[in-house]
Amino acid sequence: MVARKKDKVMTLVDAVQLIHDGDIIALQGMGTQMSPLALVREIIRSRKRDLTVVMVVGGIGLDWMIAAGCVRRVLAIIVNLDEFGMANAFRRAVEAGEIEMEEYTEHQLLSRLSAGSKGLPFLVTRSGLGADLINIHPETTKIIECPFTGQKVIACRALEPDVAILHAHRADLYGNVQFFPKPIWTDVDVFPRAAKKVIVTVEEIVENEEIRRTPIHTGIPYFKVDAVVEVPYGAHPCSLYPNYSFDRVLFQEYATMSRTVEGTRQFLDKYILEPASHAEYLQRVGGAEALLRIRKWS
Amino acid sequence: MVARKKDKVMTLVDAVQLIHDGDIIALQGMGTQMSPLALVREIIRSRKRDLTVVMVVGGIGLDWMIAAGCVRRVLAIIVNLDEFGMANAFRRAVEAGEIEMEEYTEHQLLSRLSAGSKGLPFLVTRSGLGADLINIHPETTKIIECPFTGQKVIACRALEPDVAILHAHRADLYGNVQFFPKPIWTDVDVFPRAAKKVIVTVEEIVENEEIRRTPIHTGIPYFKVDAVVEVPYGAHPCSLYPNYSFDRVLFQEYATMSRTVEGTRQFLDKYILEPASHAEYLQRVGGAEALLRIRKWS
Amino acid sequence: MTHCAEDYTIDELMVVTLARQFTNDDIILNGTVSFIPVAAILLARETHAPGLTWVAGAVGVDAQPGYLMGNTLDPTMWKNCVMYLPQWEDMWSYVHRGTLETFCIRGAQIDKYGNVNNTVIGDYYHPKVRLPGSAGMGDMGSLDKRIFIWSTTHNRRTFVERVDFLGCVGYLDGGDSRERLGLKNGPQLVVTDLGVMDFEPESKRMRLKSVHRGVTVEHLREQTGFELIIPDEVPETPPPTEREIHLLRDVIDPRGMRKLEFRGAGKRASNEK
Amino acid sequence: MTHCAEDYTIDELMVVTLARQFTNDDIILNGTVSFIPVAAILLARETHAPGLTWVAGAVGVDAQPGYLMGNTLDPTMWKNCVMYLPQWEDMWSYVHRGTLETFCIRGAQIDKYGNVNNTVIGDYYHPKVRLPGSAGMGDMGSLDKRIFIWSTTHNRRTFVERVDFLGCVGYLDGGDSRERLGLKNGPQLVVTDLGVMDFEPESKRMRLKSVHRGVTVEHLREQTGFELIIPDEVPETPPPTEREIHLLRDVIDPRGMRKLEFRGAGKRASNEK
Repeated sequence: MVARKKDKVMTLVDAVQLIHDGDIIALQGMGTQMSPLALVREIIRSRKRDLTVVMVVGGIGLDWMIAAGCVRRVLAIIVNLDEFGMANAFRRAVEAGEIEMEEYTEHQLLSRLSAGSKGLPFLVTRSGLGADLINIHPETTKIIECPFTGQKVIACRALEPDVAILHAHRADLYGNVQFFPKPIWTDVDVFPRAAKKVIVTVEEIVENEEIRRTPIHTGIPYFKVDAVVEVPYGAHPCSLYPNYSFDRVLFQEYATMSRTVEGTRQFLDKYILEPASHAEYLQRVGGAEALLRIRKWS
Repeated sequence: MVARKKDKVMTLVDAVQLIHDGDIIALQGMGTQMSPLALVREIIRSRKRDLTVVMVVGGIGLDWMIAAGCVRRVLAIIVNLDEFGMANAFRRAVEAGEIEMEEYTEHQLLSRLSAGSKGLPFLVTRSGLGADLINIHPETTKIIECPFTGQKVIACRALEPDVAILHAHRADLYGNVQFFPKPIWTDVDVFPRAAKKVIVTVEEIVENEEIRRTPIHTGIPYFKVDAVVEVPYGAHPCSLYPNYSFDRVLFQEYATMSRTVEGTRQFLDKYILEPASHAEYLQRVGGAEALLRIRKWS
Repeated sequence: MTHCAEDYTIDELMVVTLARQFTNDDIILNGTVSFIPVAAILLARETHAPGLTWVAGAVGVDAQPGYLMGNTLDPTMWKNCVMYLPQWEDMWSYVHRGTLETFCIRGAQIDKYGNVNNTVIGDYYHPKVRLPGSAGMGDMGSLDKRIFIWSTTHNRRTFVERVDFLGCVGYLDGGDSRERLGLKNGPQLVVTDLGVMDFEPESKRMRLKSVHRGVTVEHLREQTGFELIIPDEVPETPPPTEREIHLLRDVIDPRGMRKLEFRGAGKRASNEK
Repeated sequence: MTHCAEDYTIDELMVVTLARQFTNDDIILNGTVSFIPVAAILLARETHAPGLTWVAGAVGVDAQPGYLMGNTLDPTMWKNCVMYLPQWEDMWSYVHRGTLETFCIRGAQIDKYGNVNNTVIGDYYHPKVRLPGSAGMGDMGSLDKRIFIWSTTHNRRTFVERVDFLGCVGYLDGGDSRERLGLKNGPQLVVTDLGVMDFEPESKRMRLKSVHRGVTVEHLREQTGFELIIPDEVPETPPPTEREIHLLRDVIDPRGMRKLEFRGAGKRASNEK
């Protein structure tokens, strides 16, 4: 008898096997919020190469991957660490010509992804008309005229990432993914629809029955999800509202250490390459004390 | 001192003053579901003329307005009364050349509205390629080529209705409109964003504090709403899940009477033109007995 | 061992035949007044395709409504779903891109290449009969869907040489004309009250596959307004099993909503079924 | 009767000056690390513009977070909102179409026509300095917004003759060049740590409007890397009232988050403020 549904629960180690060198990955996250950073650490440990990383707001996970040599190209509207300042590995790598930064306006980048999600070759926007950004990617943004009015708009070429990676509040084993209060931010909303494969880490795997009791929170349907990994505190040091805040101590440590190449390497060794497990990582960042401090949102 | 927020509560009679002869109105509703029919009855009583009515799925309210002579043109993907069959006034009026029917595929029509909602001159779709529909409205749908790939797509010209009219579960006096479980259907989602003005009838006006306790249900923000009217059973004879089902008795009566012009006129007189109030309308359709029968969803 | 049912009706045979087309990997949404396809989806899920995904009323993902009632777009259909799929961005994206690849349609006119019309009889601007409209099938025809056509009126008015208005793109003029337009998939099967048809792979012309019990090939040919490809051997449509009939009658559609799709079926004039 | 405050700091003057620009009908969203604009929005709402709509973190409509904390994009900012505005279809539609018309920006370089750059210093492909990126202002510049620019670093590195990279469209080359591109509105005011500037209506060149207490016109001119239009009379920037200072210090931003935007402000290295 064929199975009713596919069980998609796996480990971080197995999940990253779905990502291949050279892939385009869409990585959820804002400067200090809601990013699948345990998965990013596993990507770094598994030494993926030549990735193109798509983010709306690039943050600490992207900076780590760049520092670790995983990244060839970045598509984003901004890359920084919010109030903690510049993403130093990103800045250095761009200035040294080691990676390419393809900067978009937010609506251009989302229009590219939305076109991808709809199987349309392009969508249009007015965002960025007159600015310099469209000139740096003529292969993907081009001024065209409305066939009815002649008004100029920017055509944004479809983008379908190979894999979208996200962290969410909970899911069932089939991959019905829930967000609290609901999926609101653009990356959570658009990335999974646009990507060919979707990997989601969650704080908690719950029963399918629990999902059916609260369908209003479900943001990604199981038929769009390829892997579910249970990783409590999987967004750390970013926040996952309302579960936990971002970890100012670790952010500040990274902001400080990443001022030098050597310091960045030390940080990666200590927090990403040496810990053998997520539990060991949490222990290194402060253990119980760290888990207590991120309960505060102040 | 300026007011904190504008109180937008008004009567049906005042609300329809926001609609002018010749307007394009976007009317929410499926065949038997979720349509602001008390407002439609008031539009008929106030003898609006030359309206263009935009619906995804045209139903009984549209058929009434056509029978009453309010409508000059219809934009929709289908017009009927679900299991109760054809919308007879619509059919007769189109066949007699009294009104124009501009039929679209759903994605074409929604792309037009979505472009309007975004202030873009057009958006594109693949829906309807190769079919005859695009040929009947060359002013609003046109085949263009992707500037990157050469792939053919259909450009759908922006449409901004003058007024969107909807019925919802509840709102506060400022016009924060809530749906249960949430806004899901395309008209509820796209119409208010696309229209220049928005009129919403609701089952119940609640305190602003109640809205703030349950923001997950809010589908239209108050800054997009021009009028709020409290009309319990305002969708009757359509349904408003989970509050009440559609009224099979009245639907069947209309389906039967509307087979003739004379029968249609009698129906309009009895149920729309003669009742002096919404309460009197509810009494005519069966009073307490009617309100009891629509509690059943079977 | 599977027992074939002896006691079955045309509506049941149509549901069962359609159900057997659906696979475990299918993701299917339904439109309005679609009791036969919805019954088929639920039956497939209860039998050979437990992993089939149904998006009830194009909203309720993997819903479990119990039995059929009300209306196939009613929110009552969403019961116990895992997600309310927002229609504009989510549902239409999944449809447009091809994630939801299977769709069932019907219409007032169907031609030999599986093109369908539900818009007008006669000229668009001066129609002899104005029909309801294409609705979702106007989209689906151009969006690479595997299309299953059902009809409860297999006669020369419905099955015509050429549709008056091309509302839902089938195989257009046959041959590779659909492919040349860049469209994948297309009509797969036509299930009617008289028999089952598919499409000959080269010409894309409609071809008789089986006739229902008690229907002759000759009768079906006469009721079809174009020249159907008729193989030398035309089997009888495989009958339902006893289990299928039991599930359909007693579990999925005990109220017989599927019969509403047949002309002359009494309308329910009360909410108090 | 309104009492002017004597005791105020530059960050407070900047917040108050910005707040006074906002009207009762404004609908304003905020971006990341935007404590000064968010404080200004909350202050305006508490004083002359109670009907002003704030979309907190571009999500929480009419939120009431209490006082400033964390991060201006944090969900903590959404507290007591009336709606979570879905960003992709809702927020961006309202922004694109012009319903949300007011936006505050800042950047690494600002030129005399109010064009802003936060992308690179030097050539895009071989930058001397790679900056974070344009983020939302890359959109807003081309979407008919009334733009308010704030800067806590009024010096010749920030205020330059011509931006190295045109990230956010201001008045382009001045005159009617923005209008000819079909764009409405544009930069309205520039509030810095030294003074306040607007734009001369014809040429669209930046024009000194007032200098802050203790700042001379000469000093501000020297700190500006292009020729500023300087009227004969340049008043001092109107000071905050005592009520504004009280609201800002004691109610809206008791933790002084607004000071984080000034270079050299100590970073908080703990969650245990």
